[in-house]
Amino acid sequence: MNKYTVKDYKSSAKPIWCPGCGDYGVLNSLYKAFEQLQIPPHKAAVISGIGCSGRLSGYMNTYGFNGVHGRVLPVATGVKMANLENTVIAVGGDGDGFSIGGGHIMHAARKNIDITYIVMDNGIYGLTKGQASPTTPLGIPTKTTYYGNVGTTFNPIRTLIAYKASFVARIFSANIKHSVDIIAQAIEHKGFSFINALSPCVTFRGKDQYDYFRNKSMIIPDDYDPTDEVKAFDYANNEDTLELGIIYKQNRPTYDEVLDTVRIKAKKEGVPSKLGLLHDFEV
Amino acid sequence: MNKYTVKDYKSSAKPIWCPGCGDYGVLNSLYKAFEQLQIPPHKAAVISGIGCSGRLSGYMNTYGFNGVHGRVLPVATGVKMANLENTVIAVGGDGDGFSIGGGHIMHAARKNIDITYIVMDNGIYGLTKGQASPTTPLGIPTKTTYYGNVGTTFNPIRTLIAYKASFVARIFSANIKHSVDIIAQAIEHKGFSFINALSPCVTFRGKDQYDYFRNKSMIIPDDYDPTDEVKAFDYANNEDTLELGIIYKQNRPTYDEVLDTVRIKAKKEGVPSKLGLLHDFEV
Amino acid sequence: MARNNIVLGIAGSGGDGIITAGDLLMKAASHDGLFVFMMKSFGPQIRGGESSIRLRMSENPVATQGDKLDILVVLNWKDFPRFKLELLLEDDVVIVSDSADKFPEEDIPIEKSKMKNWYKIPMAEIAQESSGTTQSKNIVMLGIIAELFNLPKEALKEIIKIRFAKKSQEVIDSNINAINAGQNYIKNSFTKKDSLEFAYEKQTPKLVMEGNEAIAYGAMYAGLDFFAGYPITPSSEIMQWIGRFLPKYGGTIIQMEDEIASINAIIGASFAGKKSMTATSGPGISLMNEGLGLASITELPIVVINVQRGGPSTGLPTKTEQSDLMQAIWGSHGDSPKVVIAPSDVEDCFDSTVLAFYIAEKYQIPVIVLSDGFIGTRKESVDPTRFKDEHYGFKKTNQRLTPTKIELVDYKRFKYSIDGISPVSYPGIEGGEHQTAGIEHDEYGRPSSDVDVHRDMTIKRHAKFKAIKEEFNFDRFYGPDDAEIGIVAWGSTKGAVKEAVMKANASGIKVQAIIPQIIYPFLVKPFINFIKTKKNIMIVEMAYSGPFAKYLKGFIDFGKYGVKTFPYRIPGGAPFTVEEILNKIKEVAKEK
Amino acid sequence: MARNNIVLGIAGSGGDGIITAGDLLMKAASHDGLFVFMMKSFGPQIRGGESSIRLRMSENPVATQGDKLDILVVLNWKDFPRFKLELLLEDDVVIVSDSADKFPEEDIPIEKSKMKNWYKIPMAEIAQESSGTTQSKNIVMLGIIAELFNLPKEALKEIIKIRFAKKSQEVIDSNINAINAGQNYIKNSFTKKDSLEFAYEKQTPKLVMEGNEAIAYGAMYAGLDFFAGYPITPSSEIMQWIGRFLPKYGGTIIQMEDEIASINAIIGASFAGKKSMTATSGPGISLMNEGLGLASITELPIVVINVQRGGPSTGLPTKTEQSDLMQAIWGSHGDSPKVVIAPSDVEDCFDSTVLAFYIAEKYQIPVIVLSDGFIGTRKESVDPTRFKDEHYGFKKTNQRLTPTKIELVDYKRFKYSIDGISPVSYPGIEGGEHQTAGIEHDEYGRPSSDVDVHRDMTIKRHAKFKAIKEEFNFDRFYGPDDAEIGIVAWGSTKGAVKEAVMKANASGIKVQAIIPQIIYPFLVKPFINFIKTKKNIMIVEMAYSGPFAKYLKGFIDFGKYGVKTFPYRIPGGAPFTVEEILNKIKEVAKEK
Ligand SMILES: Cc1ncc(C[n+]2csc(CCOP(=O)(O)OP(=O)(O)O)c2C)c(N)n1
Ligand SMILES: Cc1ncc(C[n+]2csc(CCOP(=O)(O)OP(=O)(O)O)c2C)c(N)n1
Ligand code: SF4
Ligand code: SF4
Ligand SMILES: [Mg+2]
Ligand SMILES: [Mg+2]
Repeated sequence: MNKYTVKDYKSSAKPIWCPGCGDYGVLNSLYKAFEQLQIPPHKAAVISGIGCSGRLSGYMNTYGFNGVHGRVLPVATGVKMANLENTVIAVGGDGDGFSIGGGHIMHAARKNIDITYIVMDNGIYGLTKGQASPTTPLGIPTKTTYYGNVGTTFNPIRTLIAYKASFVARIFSANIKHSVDIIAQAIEHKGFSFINALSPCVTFRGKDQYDYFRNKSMIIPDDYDPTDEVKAFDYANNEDTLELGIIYKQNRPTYDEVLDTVRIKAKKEGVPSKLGLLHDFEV
Repeated sequence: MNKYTVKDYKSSAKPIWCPGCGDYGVLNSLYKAFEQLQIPPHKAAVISGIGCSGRLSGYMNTYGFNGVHGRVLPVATGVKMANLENTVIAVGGDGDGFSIGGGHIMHAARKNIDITYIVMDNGIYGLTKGQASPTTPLGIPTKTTYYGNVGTTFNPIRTLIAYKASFVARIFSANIKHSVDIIAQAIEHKGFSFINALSPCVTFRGKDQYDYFRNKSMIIPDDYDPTDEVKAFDYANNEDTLELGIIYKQNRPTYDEVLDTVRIKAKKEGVPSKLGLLHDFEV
Repeated sequence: MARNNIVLGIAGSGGDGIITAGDLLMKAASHDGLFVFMMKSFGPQIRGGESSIRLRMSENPVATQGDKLDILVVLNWKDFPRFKLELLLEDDVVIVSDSADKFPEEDIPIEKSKMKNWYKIPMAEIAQESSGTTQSKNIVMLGIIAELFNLPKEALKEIIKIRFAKKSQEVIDSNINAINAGQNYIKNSFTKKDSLEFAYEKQTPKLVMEGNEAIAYGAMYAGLDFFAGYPITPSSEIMQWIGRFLPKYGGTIIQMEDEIASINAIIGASFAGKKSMTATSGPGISLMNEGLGLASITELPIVVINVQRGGPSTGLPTKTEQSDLMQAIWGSHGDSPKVVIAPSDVEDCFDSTVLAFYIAEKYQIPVIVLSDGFIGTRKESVDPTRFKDEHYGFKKTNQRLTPTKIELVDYKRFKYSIDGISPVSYPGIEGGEHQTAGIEHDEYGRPSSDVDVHRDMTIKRHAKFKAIKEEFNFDRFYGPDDAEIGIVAWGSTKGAVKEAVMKANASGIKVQAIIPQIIYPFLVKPFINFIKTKKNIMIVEMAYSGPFAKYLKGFIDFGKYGVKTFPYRIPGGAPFTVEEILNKIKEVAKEK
Repeated sequence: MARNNIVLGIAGSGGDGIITAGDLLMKAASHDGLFVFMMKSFGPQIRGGESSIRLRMSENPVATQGDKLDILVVLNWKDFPRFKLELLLEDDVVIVSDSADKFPEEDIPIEKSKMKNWYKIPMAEIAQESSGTTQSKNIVMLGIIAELFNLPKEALKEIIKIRFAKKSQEVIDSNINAINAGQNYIKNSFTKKDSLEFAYEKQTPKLVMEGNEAIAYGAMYAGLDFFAGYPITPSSEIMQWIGRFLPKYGGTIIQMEDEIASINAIIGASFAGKKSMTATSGPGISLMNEGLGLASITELPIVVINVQRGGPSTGLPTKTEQSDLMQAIWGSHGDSPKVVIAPSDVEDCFDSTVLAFYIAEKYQIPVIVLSDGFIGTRKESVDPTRFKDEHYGFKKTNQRLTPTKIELVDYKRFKYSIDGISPVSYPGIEGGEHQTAGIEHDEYGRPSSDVDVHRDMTIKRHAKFKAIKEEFNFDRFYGPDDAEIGIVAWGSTKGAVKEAVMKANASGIKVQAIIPQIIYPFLVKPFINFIKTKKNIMIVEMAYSGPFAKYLKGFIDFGKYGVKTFPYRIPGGAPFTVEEILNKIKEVAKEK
């Protein structure tokens, strides 16, 4: 019998997303993935950015940290590296992650920090009421692009593969069953796991966005081999289809594992008492 | 006969890089590329970041802007978009560009801002005297990684391809002839051109770095087709060889071209006098 | 009781169409030439959730939102409590609510004594009957209150026609029907018990603006070429307005990836010779501090708008506060001179922005315009004649000093000068090639770590302050010169201070207020003239730690002039009321 | 003339091995138990370029670098002019130079009168002869001056043995040969004309630290668990030292991609229950302002070191200034309380860092330690007994307040309390799950945009200041209590102020100085006790715009106490000399 059930992961706060918002699906999938993995609520920390998506951490009855816009990965890195026993989930939006926070992903990825990062991607700034994001399609008008969006759309999956992220996946918030499975695998993966969650904004991208995602997405066939980065890069061109599932996966040492080798080396050179460190200042 | 020769591009300041520093080669190549393209010095702006590499702008007798650490691309974007007549070159180091400035590249690239960005990559922080950078190889000790560098090395070429940069190339500072050619092509390219310049730091990476680059690099054969992004991604794995030349190239509208279509649309809806804009506030 | 000045509040949930209703009524009032002052307030939800508007309408100009409501309309009682500090009620308030909406006795923070005039009207029912849906409840409500209190009835219908002109005739008709249904209900089957009645003379229609729009318009008026920014509440409307209109004039607007990129982009554009600006709020400024220092040392003109919100950190994104003052002045490391200007109302947003460009371009210095959420997002009537070129033309046409031919021989970009201003070239000017740098540099712009170069350059950069102090003077005083009580306030507190000062003087307490527009550099001399005539000075600000008071004291030794100071500082959230300030004035008046 | 206190300067180009020479001599002096004070100065080149060291050696503790050089050694005249403001000369200075180095008459800023004692010695030649290469010129030079002025000769050889122990015996021998060659030259073929002679008693060897090292060591002593940072001059040594030693104790150090990431990472680690710190300089703080606000509102303890350099922007990376004071206090938007502590010398870097952790952890507040390039990179003798646990133990062992079992029932992370401190849980504590947020929040940590919640929380966060002011007192006074002239200074100006005060009092001018260690919150009460006894107060700082003076005046109405203030503010670059301050004291002493 399960010790923890979904309700143990629900905080007392009631979500205030718009009715129909995709983020509900992501939240529910996360609850279920936690249940599936039986993660003790007090040993989990959900770190969030600013955006509608960033509200998610407040709905989890775990430790939660709702930081500033775009800095979810540095905070999550600190939380994880401070205590490896905690399961650390980072969540945020496409603006939070790919625009203002864009500079942090490559480093969390290449360092292979053992956290799971879920970007709720709706191709718009929801919380600030409808401005363009890096994943807003070309040409569509938004509050900041009155005459149509300019700037080629960012491809998160390809980018994360180029960054050498060790787990790169995509889910669609409306497909809870599949999402639960992928999120659970991401959490179990040792290393940096990235999930691009297609999560519609019904208010600023319209209900059509559901149809768009539904029509374009497809679940990755079982025989797909996610370990070849060139094939994965090819696969994730975003133009024909949006593949759902694990697009790329690799096993390599996590940052904490590498740091442990550093600690061992350091200790080999001797471990004085703190007062003994003063020897370093003798002439 | 050329109107401008190399000496017209040289400022009165004498470079103060260490003897043997790779950046001399990049500077000389840039002088020659300017000469080749006969760019009027007063119509060129060289924008630089902070680092030994960032000193380069001071040695050019063009307009020069030596800004703050990591922000060379936003400044260059402003300079270019403010006046399309100027040739805008952005230069900096691997720390400046890939670490603190890492969040800006993807946006300059996807927007296809018509500038040339040269990263003098020595896999170390030169100016601050020898700390690890994102391109420092794993395991080697630096000032901040006393027991050996941790964190997988960043792959700039693959990343830029994933960002949809429209011109992605690599040069080696010691090969001036080849570098001049590539830099000239990058400047002529309409859109965002990225050049990763292998530029040894003899002081903090040792003279061996020349040998390393020399042994590992090879000039891309003539029959290579740089227009296929998947092939280019495959090609640029950085492990076997460091290919010198244009690895990926694509023609697509520049940001200014797209903005022009925006301006046309806007004008179609009417162009009142500035006082006439007050109509917007009538009830 | 006929009144020519009335304050109305409407509360309900987002879905109730409160904002639309408030907007229509505000426009109708403006159409009839009334002065309006409207604030909106929202809960954190994007959709649904609680929302409210408060609208003051008057025959005469008004400086504040009005402390308390004469009329409270509630479409959904459960949303009201969230606004209890924002919607205070007059003792004789008239309450209008939907009779279908249950009143949750316990939780409603209204004293019984204020519930004497309470009309429960079947709004939803009337809507359902007249249009077949309760959706039009908000419009029906407008008809009801218009009839009840003689609000601009005909104008409402006019406005509906204009507003929905682009939609179908059907839409127009059904809305007008809803108004009529509301009006008819009152005319036919209702006995008015209260005596409140709005009475006014029609005047020529007024313009209505939000502070953010006034800033955007001011920037374009001042010749803005280049805008780069990143959205943030409550400043986003500036970028959005500019995004719509600047491209018409060939200007450039770019949404950057963040605020760091935004400020660096406008510095780049300014280096290329263009008038450049960005707009943000506190969190964005915190990220721009490095860039502000860069603009300061490279002596490049930029205008940075900060529409302040409650802090610290993400804080209170939709609510106002004045807690970024010191940051504006000192937020960047090093001795990095910049100018800080504070608008005090919507018209002043325009004025301050034009002034900001003038100072930035003339003195080659970054200028921060410190607005706030209160001014930025409220709607206010503005006087169209304010925008005439006579008033602003001189500021608009003023250009950067560029080098003469002779100066281009051996051109020194950072040439020492008495006022700190050196001619500046930009790419395209032959012979003007130079390097500019965030690192300390000599007159040519070449990096230098010499101690004496740094000393001289620091002094040069600060010399601009002296020149600015000579060019400008304080010009906003309210109340008699011979008052012994003084008030110093800044920015959006002006409205409440001004009304409080008028009331105090009317009641026999002599008070004079001064509201600086240029905050930094501090215009010490005129300020000393002010305090010399005073005994007790109140320093009013909406920031708990009292930065404005500390700032002033840093420049003025009040004790030396025998003046006692009375800081009045509260955390932000809701704007000051006139009464709060009046009470404090009365307290101070009792001091010897 | 036997002296037990001597100031020596060496200038030359980087390739000359000046730094090595200075270092060896400093170590030799420490070995003999002398007190040392050493500064290095570089040009902008990484290699080659000009460099200099100045070394003061004394039998007694010293507080400054010594205004002027008793001995100037020049290995390369063309590099000397760059240091003209940094290497001032005594009237009877003894100059030693290489006779092979041409003296470029015109450009050398030394008055003829100071060239009376000038020895031109064939250093390169001696080196070449004794070792077959001129490379060892710097070591030969050490032998020469050691013999000439009786500097620690034997100790020099000892130190060479220690220093090169890991290299070959050959290296040791050749260096000792070079020393001998230098000594022999003086002994055998030289007539000393000057009378300068260093004379001292040997004492037990001293420890020598740079301020940056003292901070790093202090942090580890205080129990640092987690460091995240990004390199920047002049703070990088802190991270580098910690990177070498922290892993021995299982701690974590991460080089992040930038300063924004660094501060957010330490906030994350603090949230996870660890003692966390970062270190940077001005440009980095400008980027950390948003994070500082986040730590303030989430009430998470972090320690942030700012080793100030000349500003604004990239400014003067290798030179000192005190121009980040106001930024430390006010740099983040919103009312975001944080604590600012300023070390005043190397030992104090240790002390301040330990104190910073104590305050951060106890009060759950970010603490900024404002050091500067002058303290950070100079080498100073420290007293090993300072580091005893009796002095610091209590601060070290103090922990954050975590919730009790009872408090975990209906746990309120941000529970209101009189001193603003609420028990804080962290991941791993069952029942302590909560959300913390940069957005305004209620006692549980749940987002709230209610005006009254914001007001209460703002007041709660500021309540910590009151508690801190009660816990601490000023404790650094120099000079007699009954002096009527006062000096207030902070940070690295202490040394010069202290020596000037001592000299002034010795010369009959009574002066007392106060040097606060906790800068913010400002300990008003003890400060008022200080100024009550004074008539004229000098406020000394190395920042042209006078932020410290403005800051003090913001809290203290000097006029009210009948006190006149005399700000003494200069741009940075070179540290204050004792003489500058003494002259200013004399001026003030003339004031009525
Ligand atoms: C430094 C800073 N800049 C800007 C903002 C304003 N802001 C809040 S959320 C947001 C973008 C939200 O978009 P996204 O990340 O896609 O999240 P969504 O709301 O769509 O889930 C912005 C620009 C901020 N809070 N802080
Ligand atoms: C905001 C900020 N952080 C840190 C620094 C310090 N800094 C100057 S250059 C540099 C890194 C230089 O490395 P790189 O970009 O690789 O250039 P290189 O010197 O190797 O050419 C650093 C960390 C700074 N100037 N500003
Ligand atoms: S605005 Fe969009 S993203 Fe935000 S809650 Fe509503 S639907 Fe979701
Ligand atoms: S330190 Fe390295 S990068 Fe810098 S100038 Fe010297 S060789 Fe070049
Ligand atoms: Mg989004
Ligand atoms: Mg480098």
